[in-house]
Amino acid sequence: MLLRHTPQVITERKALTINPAKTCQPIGAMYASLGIKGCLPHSHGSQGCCAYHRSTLTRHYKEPISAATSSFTEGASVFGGQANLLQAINNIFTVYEPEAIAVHTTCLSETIGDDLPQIFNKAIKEKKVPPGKTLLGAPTPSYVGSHVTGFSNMVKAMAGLAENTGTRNGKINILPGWVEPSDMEEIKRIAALMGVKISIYPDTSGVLNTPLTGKYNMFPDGGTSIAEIRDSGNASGTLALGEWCSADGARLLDTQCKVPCSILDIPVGLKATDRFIDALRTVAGTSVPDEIATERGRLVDLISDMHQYFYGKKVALVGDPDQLISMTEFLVSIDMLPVHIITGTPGKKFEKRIQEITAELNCEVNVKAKGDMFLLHQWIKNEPVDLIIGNSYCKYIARDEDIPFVRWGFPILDRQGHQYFPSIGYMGGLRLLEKILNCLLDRKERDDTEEKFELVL
Amino acid sequence: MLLRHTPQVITERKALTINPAKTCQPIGAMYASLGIKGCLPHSHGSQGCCAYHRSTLTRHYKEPISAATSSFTEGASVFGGQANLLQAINNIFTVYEPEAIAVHTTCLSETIGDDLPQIFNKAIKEKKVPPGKTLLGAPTPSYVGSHVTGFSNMVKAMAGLAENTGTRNGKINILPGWVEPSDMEEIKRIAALMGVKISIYPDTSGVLNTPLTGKYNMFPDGGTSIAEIRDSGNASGTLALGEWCSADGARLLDTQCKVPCSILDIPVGLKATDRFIDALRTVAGTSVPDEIATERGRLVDLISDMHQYFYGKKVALVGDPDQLISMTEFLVSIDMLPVHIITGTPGKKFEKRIQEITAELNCEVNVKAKGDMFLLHQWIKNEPVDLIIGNSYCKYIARDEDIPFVRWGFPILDRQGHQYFPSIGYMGGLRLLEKILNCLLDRKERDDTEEKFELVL
Amino acid sequence: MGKAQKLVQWDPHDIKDKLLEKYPPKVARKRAKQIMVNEALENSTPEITANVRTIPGIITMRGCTYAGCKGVIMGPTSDIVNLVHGPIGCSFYAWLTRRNQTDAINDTNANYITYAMSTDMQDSDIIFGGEKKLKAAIQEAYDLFHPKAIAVFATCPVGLIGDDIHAVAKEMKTKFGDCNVFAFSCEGYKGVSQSAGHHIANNQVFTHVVGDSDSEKTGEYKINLLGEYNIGGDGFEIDRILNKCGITNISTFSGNATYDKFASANQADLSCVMCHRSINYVADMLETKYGIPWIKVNFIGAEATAKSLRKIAQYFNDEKLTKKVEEVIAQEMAPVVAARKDVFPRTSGKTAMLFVGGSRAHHYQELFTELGMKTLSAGYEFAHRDDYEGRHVIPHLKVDADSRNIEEIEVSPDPQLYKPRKSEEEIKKLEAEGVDFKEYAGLNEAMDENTIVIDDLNQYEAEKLVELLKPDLFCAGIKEKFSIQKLGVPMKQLHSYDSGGPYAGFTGAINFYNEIDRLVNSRVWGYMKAPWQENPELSATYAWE
Amino acid sequence: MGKAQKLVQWDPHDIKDKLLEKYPPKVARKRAKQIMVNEALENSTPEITANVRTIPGIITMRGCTYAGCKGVIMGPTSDIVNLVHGPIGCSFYAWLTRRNQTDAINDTNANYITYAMSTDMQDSDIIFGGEKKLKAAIQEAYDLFHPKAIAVFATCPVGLIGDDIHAVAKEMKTKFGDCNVFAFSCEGYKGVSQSAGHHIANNQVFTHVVGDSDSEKTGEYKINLLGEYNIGGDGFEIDRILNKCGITNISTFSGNATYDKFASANQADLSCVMCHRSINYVADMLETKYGIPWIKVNFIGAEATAKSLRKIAQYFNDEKLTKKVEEVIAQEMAPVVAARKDVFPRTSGKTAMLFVGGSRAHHYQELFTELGMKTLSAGYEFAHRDDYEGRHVIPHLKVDADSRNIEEIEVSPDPQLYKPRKSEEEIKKLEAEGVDFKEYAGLNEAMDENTIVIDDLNQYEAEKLVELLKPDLFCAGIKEKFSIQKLGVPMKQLHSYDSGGPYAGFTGAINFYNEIDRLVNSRVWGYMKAPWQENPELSATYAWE
Repeated sequence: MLLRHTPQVITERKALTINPAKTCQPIGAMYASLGIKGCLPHSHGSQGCCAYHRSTLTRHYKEPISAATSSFTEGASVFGGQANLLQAINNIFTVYEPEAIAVHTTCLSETIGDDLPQIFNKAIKEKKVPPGKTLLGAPTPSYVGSHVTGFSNMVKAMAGLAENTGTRNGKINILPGWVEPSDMEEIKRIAALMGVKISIYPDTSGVLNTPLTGKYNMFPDGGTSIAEIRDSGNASGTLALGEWCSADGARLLDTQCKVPCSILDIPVGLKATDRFIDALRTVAGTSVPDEIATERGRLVDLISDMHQYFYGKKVALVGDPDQLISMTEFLVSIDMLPVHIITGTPGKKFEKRIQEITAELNCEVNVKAKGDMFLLHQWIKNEPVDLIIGNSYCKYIARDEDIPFVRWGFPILDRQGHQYFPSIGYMGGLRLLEKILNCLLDRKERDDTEEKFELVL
Repeated sequence: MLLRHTPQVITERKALTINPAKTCQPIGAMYASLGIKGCLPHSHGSQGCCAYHRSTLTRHYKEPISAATSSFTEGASVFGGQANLLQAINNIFTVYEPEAIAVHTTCLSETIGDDLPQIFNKAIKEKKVPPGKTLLGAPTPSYVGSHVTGFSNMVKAMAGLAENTGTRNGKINILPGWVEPSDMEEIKRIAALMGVKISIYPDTSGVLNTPLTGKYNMFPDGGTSIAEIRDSGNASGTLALGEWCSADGARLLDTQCKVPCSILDIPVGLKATDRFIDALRTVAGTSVPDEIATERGRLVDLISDMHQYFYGKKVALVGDPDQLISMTEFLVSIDMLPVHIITGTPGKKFEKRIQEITAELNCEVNVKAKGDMFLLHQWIKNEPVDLIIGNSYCKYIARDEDIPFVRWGFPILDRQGHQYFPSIGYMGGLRLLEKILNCLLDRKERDDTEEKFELVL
Repeated sequence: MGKAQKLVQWDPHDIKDKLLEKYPPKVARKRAKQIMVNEALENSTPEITANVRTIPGIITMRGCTYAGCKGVIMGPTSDIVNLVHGPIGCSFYAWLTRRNQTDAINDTNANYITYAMSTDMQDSDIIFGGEKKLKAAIQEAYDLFHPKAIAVFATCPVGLIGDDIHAVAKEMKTKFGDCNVFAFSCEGYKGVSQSAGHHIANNQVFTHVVGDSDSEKTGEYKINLLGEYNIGGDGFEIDRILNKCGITNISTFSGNATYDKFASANQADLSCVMCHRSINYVADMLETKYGIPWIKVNFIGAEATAKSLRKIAQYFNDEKLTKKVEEVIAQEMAPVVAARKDVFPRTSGKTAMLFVGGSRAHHYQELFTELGMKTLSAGYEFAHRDDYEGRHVIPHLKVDADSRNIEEIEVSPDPQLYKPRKSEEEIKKLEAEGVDFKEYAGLNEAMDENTIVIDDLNQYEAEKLVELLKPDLFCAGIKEKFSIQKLGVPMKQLHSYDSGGPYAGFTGAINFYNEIDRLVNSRVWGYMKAPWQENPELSATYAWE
Repeated sequence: MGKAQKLVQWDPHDIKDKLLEKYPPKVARKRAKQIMVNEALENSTPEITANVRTIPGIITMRGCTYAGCKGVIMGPTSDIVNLVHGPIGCSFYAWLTRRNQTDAINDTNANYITYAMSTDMQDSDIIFGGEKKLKAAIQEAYDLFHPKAIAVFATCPVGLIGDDIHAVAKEMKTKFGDCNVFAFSCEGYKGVSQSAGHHIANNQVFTHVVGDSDSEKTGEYKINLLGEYNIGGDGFEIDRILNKCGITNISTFSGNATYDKFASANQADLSCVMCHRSINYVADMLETKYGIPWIKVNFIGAEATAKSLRKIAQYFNDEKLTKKVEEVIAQEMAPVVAARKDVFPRTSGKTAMLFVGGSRAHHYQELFTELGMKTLSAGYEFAHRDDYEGRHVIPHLKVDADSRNIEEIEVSPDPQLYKPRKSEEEIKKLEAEGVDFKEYAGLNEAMDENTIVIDDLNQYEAEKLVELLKPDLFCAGIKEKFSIQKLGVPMKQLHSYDSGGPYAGFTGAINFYNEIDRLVNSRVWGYMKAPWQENPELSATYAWE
């Protein structure tokens, strides 16, 4: 029992978080920054933050994660980090030659009160920024929100680069939210199939799933170019996927560049993908090609074919709000019962959405924003489930409680595939169902008596 | 112990096959026929053959499998099946209105000596074949070869429809061999990316992975049209994937229509895919796009990232010759040790290929054509393995011997995904590695003591 | 397929006409006799044609004689080595594809169910004959397993090339001394359906095995359960109930069967027939040879189960048993009633169609009735007229060429073992009290007026039926499952139960209630249209936030 | 990267120049002092600059003080509740990300390693102060777990907003009575690397825990093992060997540590220092306060392990131990030699680079030597000059502003517990016999002439080094792993061992031999070019069959 000190009896905790279901803002900003072409993320704080974020992202992707840090010392912490950041900007442009540096703050620099725009101005004035190169920055205090907030803040900073030049570019902006590189690729594939020209950002495909060729590119070919991000101010509209990750950026595009927006759910599962495709078709004035309809129909087909194995199975979920909302809806749609749902990210709105989605279920549903995995485990002890879906940390609960477990979300530190195969869209739905099904059937076959062990399922 | 009567001591069997690693020709012919657009496969024999083949294919695909039968009675068995087949042809064209009927024989009609071309001629003469409709037929005696042979024979029958009209069509024929609908789709995707125009047949994509829409089409949109098959006689050349499944058809195209051919391995794994892509590029005089190079590099990357988990692991394999050859090569290329390899299909050539591929391994390799799964199990008892890769029947061995098991090949009766996700090409290689890795790591985590249970792998 | 689209009224004769309209005239004429509107015709029900040839080219649900013999009847036997003589396919396809559960797994009894054995005939065997190879294969199987019995099955080419499998079996049996070897001439082309295979299998088991046991079976109220194949554990559930009642099941034919159970069947005092089609003649033979009376029972459906238990008690006419049976019924029915109450509001008023087997299409109507569901249409895959119209038609059945070649065995009272269990008077008395011996009224009687009964339904008619009548549920086999579901109608397999079950007995009824609830109320059938298909118009002004 | 492309000759000074050429002048000047060509300079080796600030913007391998304190030193302690006071991230990232194995899992001892605990500071805490929340969190942890001890870790904002964590700890300790509560001012911005965190952690453990045990530890030849963190089970392997030799390990700092083991460290008779960097000052303090001498040991490498065991035996100077140690070495070395013989032909002549930690870049060269591999370049991530040049430079080290703010604690002989284990004379005698007390000669001495030693190597230099010197293997940490591998060079993590290990001791040596064999001989590095990249020309006439 690896978590044997977790008691079944739940007592209220007001001050102590145990086994968090979130992390801090800067890693989200770093991940988002990696989706800008030729951009080096920069962490304005102690070097440990940057080291931790790089390590976590590296373990998740098994890919090099380049990012720099202001390497605060005690002196910088007292006198402010301006000197460090100016020096960093100079060093970075000289040594690594990125197209852009995306700076995010930390609890340290935020507590001190470092003012990024002011420092950026100084850097430009001091000619530390070569012509044509870009600085962007997002305030990402670790003590507010979560990694999701940090991602959102950096997306907003990107949107802040957008300019409305007065000529519409005929494109739709898509802010994909915090999804995998494979998911971003899938969005591009879907849009291409539908004949819709899009600008998508951030876009980590081609950045965090690069080939092994014997060559190392600190700045791989992937990512959205700064030029394209600037041009997003000329788009016909923005589809923001995920209220938590993408809405702020989309709204800024609206207020700043008069690009109207719609906030949709992340297209995980049948219904959320339906809404995404329908929105894309509608805003672009196009029709949905047979290929997509076929993929949809295959997903529906698999649901029907394997329904008996999904039906009525109880699921515990942990993850980030945007993802959880769509996943919960997906599970409900296939007659599974998501009964425990935890995110570490604060927000009562999340609990409300989940309650709406699960309202029709004939069972009690526990949901908590600003919860932790200690509580999730306690819930499971009180009401066991047939399946856990969440990040790699869930495996400790899964092992202790002997519950089947599908890895999904962030971080996945011990399995491969998320970089390469999408879990959004209809194809992603098929992949998720394949995984869930494998997991449930493997367990069934493990537990079946020999009398009941079956060839055909 | 579900197979508790299997002794470890191996005694030679000359007459008794136990737990076969093959089935009979007609099902292969039926599967191939389903890859012709608008074609109804027809089994010329007892109705039980057809029922069994349809059931097996249905369980594998969870899709309707339409096929008709001559429903021999004792009388037909004595006096010949001509009357039954003529009646069947008339009924089929009247009731189901297919574009073509692809007739394969059975042990019964072959033993009697029914002559398909003669019966076809009679059917045409008696106007039982509506204008524009096609009859094709393949002799598939169940007592020769295996299901693989039957597939090959039906492909050859298709090739037999080809005509050289004197004008080259600028296309490359690809005979994909017995692969999944998803694999055929993947070949089309790859060819499209490379800008190579191909005719591929059979093509079961869009036939055996159809959407659920509330409409049932006995003849779905997929499959290669009869017109395209006929036109394959005008192609620049043929790439035949798999000696066992595709070579005969390709050689017929050569002798009959002067379309030259190359016989390649099925592109499972890195090296076989390399050869396929290189051949495609060379014959079509085109270059390989970055997208494919990237997919390749991702596969190499995953191999390098996870090499420690593959390295030195012993594998037992069962399947069909073409697939096993490429899979064995793939496993060797990632430093795994395929030590037991069985196919039920006869052919010493197979054993020789496997011996060549595994020659550099530092361990004994058991290989047998015309083997069975009883022998495979005995081999495993004598030299245990870390992984079994094969069809669903392997799960009985896997359970008894407590060995991790990846489902691959035909038939897969208890899991989903093979219809939708390719296991050929570089993307297919990624999928196979993901599956192997999941399987090995799940086992590691099951068996690790709590002290050794790790977050990061 | 939404409720709104449903046909409210339909005339069954119109439906029948629509099913036939596309056929060539000859086919239409033949099928017309196999499609019957269930209606009163001046004191009789209409005659249906059944157990006739499948029409070449018409996609049928049926399998072959070999499937009926090896797959259905002998498949569930755990300690008999079943060796298929033929090309590899026949053995491969029958390998673990029926859900024959056995409790021999952890037993001292052997369990060969997981093994597929074949002579894997090659072309040389076809040319030069396969007897030598068959002999060698039997020897190899004997050497490897030392089984109590080896059963040999002929596949299509065997009969044609003239291998004498019975001679080989006899020779090897004599050679071994401690292993019964017998063979089945169940070539796939014989008969018109699996039914012929059942007959061939049962005859050989009766000839070579029944009565062969040395041990005397003790226990009260000894019965045989005939025609129950333990799919999904049905037999386990029935045994559980019988056991609880104190009734001793000597031998099930052939669910969870062993050699010794078959061999002891002559020691029972009553034969209870589940699947009338596949085995009623065995019940007759047991009576003729050993003096064991038989009754028709049905353990599908909770009410039917209770009724069958009471019938058995009535037969044994023992207060202890009667009391125990009533106790068990009372105890078991409580959760059944509760489960039914739960699902009933969601299932009642729904409609079903059943086309399967030789009994299930009848038996399962019990369960649908308990769920408040109406069966619109039903029929069998391989039944005979008596299964539709009742046993009274048996004397009038025509024996055609296809039936004639299926061996009928002559049975007479066994000089040693024949012992009538009841006197003529006792039988008469029981009959007067309502115990119907040797009686089966058939499917038609159980169905409502103006429902449609169809024999040997085919793929084309199935699709038409669904399109026209839009049932909420369709029941058939694996080959039918997905074409029906593509139409948006859930399809329940009543051969394999879709890996579910047991559905027999009391626990089985609860399982079935829940399963049908799941099927007819699944959300998935509402997803067939994408939003852009439901509202294809483009909004000219998309409502941006 | 094929052999053919390898540079055969290179001048280390040229390499150094190339590493520096792209830097801005100020950076180049600083880095020049941290990149050292290992060469004799008139009876001395050149001085290297180390333990200095990381350059902002230059992508470093280093982590922060918190990481060194919470992650490295306190991470492996199983029965101390480690509570992080700060925003959630710091706790999250240190949650199970080091491979701190513990055998407390099935023990009566508590195991909190799988729990990440944090006050999850919010903006209101930053504004109004976090002491109240910290207090409440400590109370909640106490109520939930009733641990022996609670350790509180400060993260960056805590120092800035002025929370007095030590006062809170003291207050709660007093309140509980049965739970030691203490705190670490290990804010991430302190010091220049993890090293400062080690120091802060060790000082507090020394102050609050060591000497606090009530129980007397028995056993022969009692030692402490300092600076061993049980990554991948290294500590388990070392304990296995010590145990086999009859040596009693009182306390490992801090691999597989428990509160009581720390508390009993004063009862050992010898301190053995593995990782000099992270803990040498603790060894000094143990000597000063309790009279326990210390020696440097190294259990990485089979030969080094044997040597270390002999050193310990020599110290205790007891024939029984000496004999046992030799027996154990003889027994354990046999399979090691066999394993080495197997892999040697495939590894010898290969080259490696090591940039990691504060000792491993030195220790692991032992293993590479055993494999016949040459280390071309090496360096530390967070070492001080003495770790490179040897302890003789310690008196000459400059204390800069960053080091000054790391608390140094004053230690004097304990009035009760101080007891010199050896007399001055005994020490002298042992020294004369070759036992070097308090001695560490550093990395540079262990490396060949003209190799390149680099402190605080960064991403840019790493890539350059690999491009220029084309080693067969590179060793560093997770952040470095994949950029190196993209270059086609296998990269072995020497922090986490890539989930492998143990690599310490004898079994560990065998594991390492096999692992390096795998890495430098893997087929995958030959796959980087596709055939069409290797032969890009199109054959005009494709050879059809």
